[in-house]
Amino acid sequence: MGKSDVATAGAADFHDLAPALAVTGLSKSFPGVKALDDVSLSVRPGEVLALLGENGAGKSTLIKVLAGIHKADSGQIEIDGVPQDFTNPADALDAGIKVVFQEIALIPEFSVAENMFLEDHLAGKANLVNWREIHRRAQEIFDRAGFALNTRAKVKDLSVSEQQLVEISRAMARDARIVIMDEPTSSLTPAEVTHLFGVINRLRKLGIAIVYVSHKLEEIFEIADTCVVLRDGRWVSTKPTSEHTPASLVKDMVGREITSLFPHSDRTVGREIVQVEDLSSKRLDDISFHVRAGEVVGFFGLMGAGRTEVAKAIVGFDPITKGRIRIDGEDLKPHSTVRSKALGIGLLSEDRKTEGLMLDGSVTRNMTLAALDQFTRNGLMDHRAETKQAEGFVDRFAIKLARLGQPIRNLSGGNQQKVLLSRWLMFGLKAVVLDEPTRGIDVGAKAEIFALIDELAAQGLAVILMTSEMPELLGLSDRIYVLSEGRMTGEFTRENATQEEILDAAIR
Amino acid sequence: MPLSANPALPQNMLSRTLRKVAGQSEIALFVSLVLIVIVFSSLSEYFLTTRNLTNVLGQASIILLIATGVAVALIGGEVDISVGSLVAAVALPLVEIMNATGSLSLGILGALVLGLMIGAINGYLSAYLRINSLIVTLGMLFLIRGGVYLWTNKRAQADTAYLDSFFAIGNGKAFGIMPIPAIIAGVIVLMVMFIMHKTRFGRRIYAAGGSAEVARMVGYDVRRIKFICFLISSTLATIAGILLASRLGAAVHTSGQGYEFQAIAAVVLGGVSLAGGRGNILGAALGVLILAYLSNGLGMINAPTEWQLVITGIVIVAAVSLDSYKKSKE
Amino acid sequence: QDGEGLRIGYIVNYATHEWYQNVILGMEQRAEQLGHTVEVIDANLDMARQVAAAEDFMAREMDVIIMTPVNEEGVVPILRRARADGVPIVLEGNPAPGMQTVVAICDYDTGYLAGVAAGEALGADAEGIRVMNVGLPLLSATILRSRGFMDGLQTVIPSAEMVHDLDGGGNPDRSQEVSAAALAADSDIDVIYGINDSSALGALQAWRAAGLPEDDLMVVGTGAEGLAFLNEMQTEGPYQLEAAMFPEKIGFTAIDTAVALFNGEEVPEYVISPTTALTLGEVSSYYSYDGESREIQWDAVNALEAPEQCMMYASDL
Amino acid sequence: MRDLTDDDRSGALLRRVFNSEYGFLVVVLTLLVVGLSLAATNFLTPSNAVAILHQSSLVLIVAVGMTFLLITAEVDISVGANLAFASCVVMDVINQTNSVALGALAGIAFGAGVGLINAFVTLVLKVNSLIGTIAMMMALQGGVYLYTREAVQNHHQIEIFPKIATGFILGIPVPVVFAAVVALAGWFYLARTRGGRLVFASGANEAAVRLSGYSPARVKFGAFVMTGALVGLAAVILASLLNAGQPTAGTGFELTVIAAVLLGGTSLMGGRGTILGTVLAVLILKIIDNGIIMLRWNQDLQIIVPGLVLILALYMDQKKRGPAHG
Ligand SMILES: Nc1ncnc2c1ncn2[C@@H]1O[C@H](COP(=O)(O)OP(=O)(O)OP(=O)(O)O)[C@@H](O)[C@H]1O
Ligand SMILES: Nc1ncnc2c1ncn2[C@@H]1O[C@H](COP(=O)(O)OP(=O)(O)OP(=O)(O)O)[C@@H](O)[C@H]1O
Ligand SMILES: O[C@@H]1[C@@H](O)[C@@H](O)CO[C@H]1O
Ligand SMILES: [Mg+2]
Ligand SMILES: [Mg+2]
Repeated sequence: MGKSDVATAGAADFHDLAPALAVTGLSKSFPGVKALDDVSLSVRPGEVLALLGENGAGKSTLIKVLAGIHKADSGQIEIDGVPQDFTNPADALDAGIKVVFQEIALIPEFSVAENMFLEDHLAGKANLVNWREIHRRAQEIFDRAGFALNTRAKVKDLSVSEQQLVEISRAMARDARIVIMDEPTSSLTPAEVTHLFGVINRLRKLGIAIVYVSHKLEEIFEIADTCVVLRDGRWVSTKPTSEHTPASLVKDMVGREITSLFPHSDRTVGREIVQVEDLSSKRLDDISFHVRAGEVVGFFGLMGAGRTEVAKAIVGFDPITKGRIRIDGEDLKPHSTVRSKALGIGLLSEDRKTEGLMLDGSVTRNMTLAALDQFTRNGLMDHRAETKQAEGFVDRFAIKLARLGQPIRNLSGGNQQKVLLSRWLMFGLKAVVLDEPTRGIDVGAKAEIFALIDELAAQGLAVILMTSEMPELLGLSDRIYVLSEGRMTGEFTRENATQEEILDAAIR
Repeated sequence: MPLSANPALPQNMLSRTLRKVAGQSEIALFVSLVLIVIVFSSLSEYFLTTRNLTNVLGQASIILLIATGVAVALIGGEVDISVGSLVAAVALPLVEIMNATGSLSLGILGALVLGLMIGAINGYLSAYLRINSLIVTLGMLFLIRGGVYLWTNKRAQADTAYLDSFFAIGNGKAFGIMPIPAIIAGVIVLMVMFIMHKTRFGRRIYAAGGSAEVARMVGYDVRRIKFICFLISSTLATIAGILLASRLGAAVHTSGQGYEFQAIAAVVLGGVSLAGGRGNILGAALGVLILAYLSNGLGMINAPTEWQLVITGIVIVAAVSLDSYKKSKE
Repeated sequence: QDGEGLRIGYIVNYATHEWYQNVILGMEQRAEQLGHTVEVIDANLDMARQVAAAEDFMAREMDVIIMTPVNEEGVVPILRRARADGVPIVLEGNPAPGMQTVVAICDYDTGYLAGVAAGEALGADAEGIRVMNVGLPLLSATILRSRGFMDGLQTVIPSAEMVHDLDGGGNPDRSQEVSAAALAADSDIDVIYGINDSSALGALQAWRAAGLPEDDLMVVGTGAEGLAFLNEMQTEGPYQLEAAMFPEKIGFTAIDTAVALFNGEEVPEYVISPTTALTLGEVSSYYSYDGESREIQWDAVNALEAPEQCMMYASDL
Repeated sequence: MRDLTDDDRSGALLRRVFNSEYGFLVVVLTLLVVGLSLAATNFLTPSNAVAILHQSSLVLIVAVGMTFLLITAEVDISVGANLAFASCVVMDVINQTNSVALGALAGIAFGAGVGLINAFVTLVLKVNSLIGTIAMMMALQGGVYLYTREAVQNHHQIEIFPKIATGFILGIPVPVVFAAVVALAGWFYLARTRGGRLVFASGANEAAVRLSGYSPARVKFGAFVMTGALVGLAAVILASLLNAGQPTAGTGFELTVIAAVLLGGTSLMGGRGTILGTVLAVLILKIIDNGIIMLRWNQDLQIIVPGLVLILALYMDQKKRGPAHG
């Protein structure tokens, strides 16, 4: 990712301007948690303000208050010096705040273009929808931003990352004064991130104030002018990015120093645990690979390359048309998740909400779902053992929660992810497939998860890691496979892998 | 991105216009309808007569109106099964006011007021108090029917005003061919189609049903949208109730029983999703017509009622499973 | 076409009810004798379906239509339209404004005769006779039956009183349910009257489920609709009396009336079909029964005389 | 354990009772019993209690199955039509074989068979179960008349058969014993077993269950077949009670059953529900039914009051859970 020239160009003069958005003394509590505690910040036209903090620090809560979704317990919001009182999202929109949410907020059944003009449908007299204009304007925005999106495609047919682009285009379509992005790049490829930064720089030049949330530090240093760090709902620091080093930022966020992000212990690689031969499915073409015990194997690919397809196929979740999958020498037949679990392989899905969580279920129930057999005596559940085990994992991963019995819905994204990871670790596997395991997870937790991945491999687990994060990929993997359009286009060892060659293979 | 690449090519115009009003599944439904007509035409000499084909339109008009309302509610992410009882209830003010005042308009007004009141209760409980609408309208289904029984003491209320205009709206034929109720229903269905596709409000209904959370985030008053969906649903059912009362010349306390299931089955057959936000009115209307012509055709070839029920059940399962099979292939 | 090979369409109220099964049976037997054909469409208790069925029959150019109104008021417009189209219609069961003719029993008389018979069986000097009526207030016909029964009973035993007046829905499961509750409230009952056999039998089962003694109970059913009452009467238990309405005979008469109407003959507005109250001893002269099916004895039934006029009509309610 | 969360807040006992899962139901039930005892002299008598339990048992047996189904986020509208058909099968097979046991087995097998087809249509043909079972309801309503045109009588007057429904075991009516056993077994399974946990999970997030190495389809399959089999059991009791198979029986039965299950706090969205709630709700509905006759009120209220109670109960539930739960 080269630093774009626009980034430096527009960043000079906003210091003299009055804040477009000023927040003072904001507090917000949920039952059992003080999500925001006397937080203040301000952002000027043309400024990119990075909002940073660990999982559960309160970033999303702050944003939801600014979006008119949550009502703050106390504190004030001013736009251009005028105090605001948002009672619903429409108020925030009218005031010029446009939020691109962490969880994508599009209507799946609608076309890309219609989603971009949801607010008013460009309706003219008599409230009639102007379909032609909607498509024309959408196309215009795509052309300007350089997005390769079909205005008529249905959003539900798009990949997560394409949907992210639609969200961003929507902010552009709105001509918002203040654009807030909650982890917009968590599912974008490097090329798309570059695009996005181009877009942000253009917005900034137009005098739009931007609040940017991300757990990816390298992005912060590239795009942000100012960094605001929150911890446990409290304000910690506000500094120009230029005064930060990655270490100082992490220290503000976590409250301690993190030394090695990518531990890589010496470990002995054992027998082949996962063997895949000539795997084909609706979107995959003749994929072969293997993973040994004690090995971390990374999969890279651009958006839609087919990593998730591979992951779902080899655990028996999605059907295959051809090929042989063996786990520790045994065939995955019948092709089902019941069988794959029995053979000792499991998947941590990239789509937490729809494929992982039982949102209204308690933390415990979510955590123990795969390992129910361990708490079963003669078919009966042993609730005490279950709770005890769950407590152990909460401590081990420092999962932030009020009570084990609370619905998992109310946990922050990062903490939810830790619960889901615990689900498989509790069960005990020979091989685990981690599809974007760090999506939306803070640095501290990331470091813990990386340490864990290393530890699991050291214990002899075969780990398959699908990630869009190049540093993660290079830092953790013993070997790397590259996919492109459902085909296998490259294999690298830890030693001979370089970013350039991997990207090259990914577009082959 | 083939479609956006060259949007204005003239040879694309026809197919694009077609696609605008009808998706692939609507075309498939239409073909099925044509097939049904062809099959029964070859089995019964009376089937393919103008008289029979238009008769069925008149007969279907009642379920068509109800189903259109149910479809709007479903698209908005809610369900309204109180319509079966509503049909019977609204006929009471209609007939009683007409009998008392001799005015059809006042009667219709009375019916609409009651229908809207029921819709408002459904809507308030579901949209504002956020009680699951299936439960609300299930409760209302019982409540309204019981209320009708109490009000009428379980006696049908006859039309004693004998207004020709009242007789005509359910029984008359335009130009001696097309049943008036079919025309009324047709016009209303077209209007709803237009609203759902072409107006901002229609799109908001789709959005609210597709994802209420998202709709709220972009600033829609989702509760109001859903509330209005219930008003639409009950208004259309009220019109159905008025037409039915005209066809029966009375407010019959038992009428409309089971219509909620008939309507939902037809609408889903027409491709409207129970999950909300998906499907369209054209499909729903075709679903109604398919079941209506099927039932009429079976009657024409003298198939006993029990077979009609069995075959209808099988057709619904077959159609819906074919549809979900197609979707899984995509 | 002069009275031969007519195509007659019958729109039945509720074809799956045994009563109507036997009405249809009577129609088919009579039509076959006369060389006509009968086609049946079931309205399945839905008035809109009934109107649609009439339209379908007219589209199929049936010579004459018979119909049992799902609701007597609800057929008025279709009668008007049929008249405009010149299609003759015979109603069965329930008269309706604007009709040409109706073939029916006298519901009030049927209940009345059964009430008198019940009173005589109990003895005129019986004291404190208490009745549970398992009725169906949904239909005027069945209201008339219940009323007739009480009036008939009271002509013999003036002190007889109705203790429970229930809505049994006309079906055995619901009748059983409401009777169980009523008997729990007050089980001091001497006579159970059911507006049809299902109602009477459902109530009797509730009686049994409550563990009440059967020795002093009298059950009176109505209709002689199918096999159920025959089965029960044969046990010589409390089910002692049946207000028989001979559905087959009604079907028979309806065909005759339809043919006459088609031929332009003079037809009375009310064609009355006979009814009578039967004890177990009398039943066998009207129906032969072998445990699995029954056969109507036409000679005996045809010998019964119908009244010129009913004692009470729906319009008197 | 009423659902997937194990929430227990502390507070005053009374408050806790009302706020507990069954609070509202218990309060309503208590008010009904107290009110009716005062208003109707014969309400609180053993014979009336027996009558109420008797009436409750048919609904409860099927409602237990329906509770399972709704928790897995499926539904079965065909139970009423199935009940009627199965009751005819019971009586017919008894007539043909002279064996009550064979008749009962056939009825249960028939009911389960219908459940099996419902499962197939839902899980294999992927037809939404609401629609699939509406279609099944139509097919059964038509089908039963193809099978028999009239009520099937107890042709051989087998005396033991009607005694099933009217008999007593240890002073308790036989159907009530059946219902109690079914409810207890259902409660135990849901609350205490691994299988029960999977029933909840399958309704809460099917994909998650599948990724966790279990088969939600199997769970749902079980729930459909079980519901069908319980309808068969109810049909045996119904046929015995009426001493006949009734093709016209069961109209509206599905709505009664579903209303009871929903009133009992089971969620239509799946993932939440209890047997105890269902039991309380069935009792409430049947006591209302019974009370209206006891008080000699207009029987039309028997339709109205349950509708009101249903809406009110869900409203209370809604208020308790807060706006996050649609
Ligand atoms: N609706 C809610 N009810 C109860 N607690 C909540 C709710 N929403 C958020 N919380 C809690 O508030 C705290 C802040 O959460 P928030 O989502 O704002 O964190 P975040 O900084 O966005 O984290 P992440 O980086 O994981 O997205 C967390 O402890 C979370 O569990
Ligand atoms: N429901 C769908 N309909 C059409 N195309 C789909 C659908 N789901 C996925 N795809 C497409 O299938 C391809 C493979 O997707 P997959 O999710 O396996 O890729 P991936 O490499 O994991 O990418 P991502 O970074 O998006 O997770 C992509 O082009 C994706 O857009
Ligand atoms: O419902 C009853 C039937 O049971 C039969 O008795 C004939 O008359 C009908 O009204
Ligand atoms: Mg967040
Ligand atoms: Mg992926």
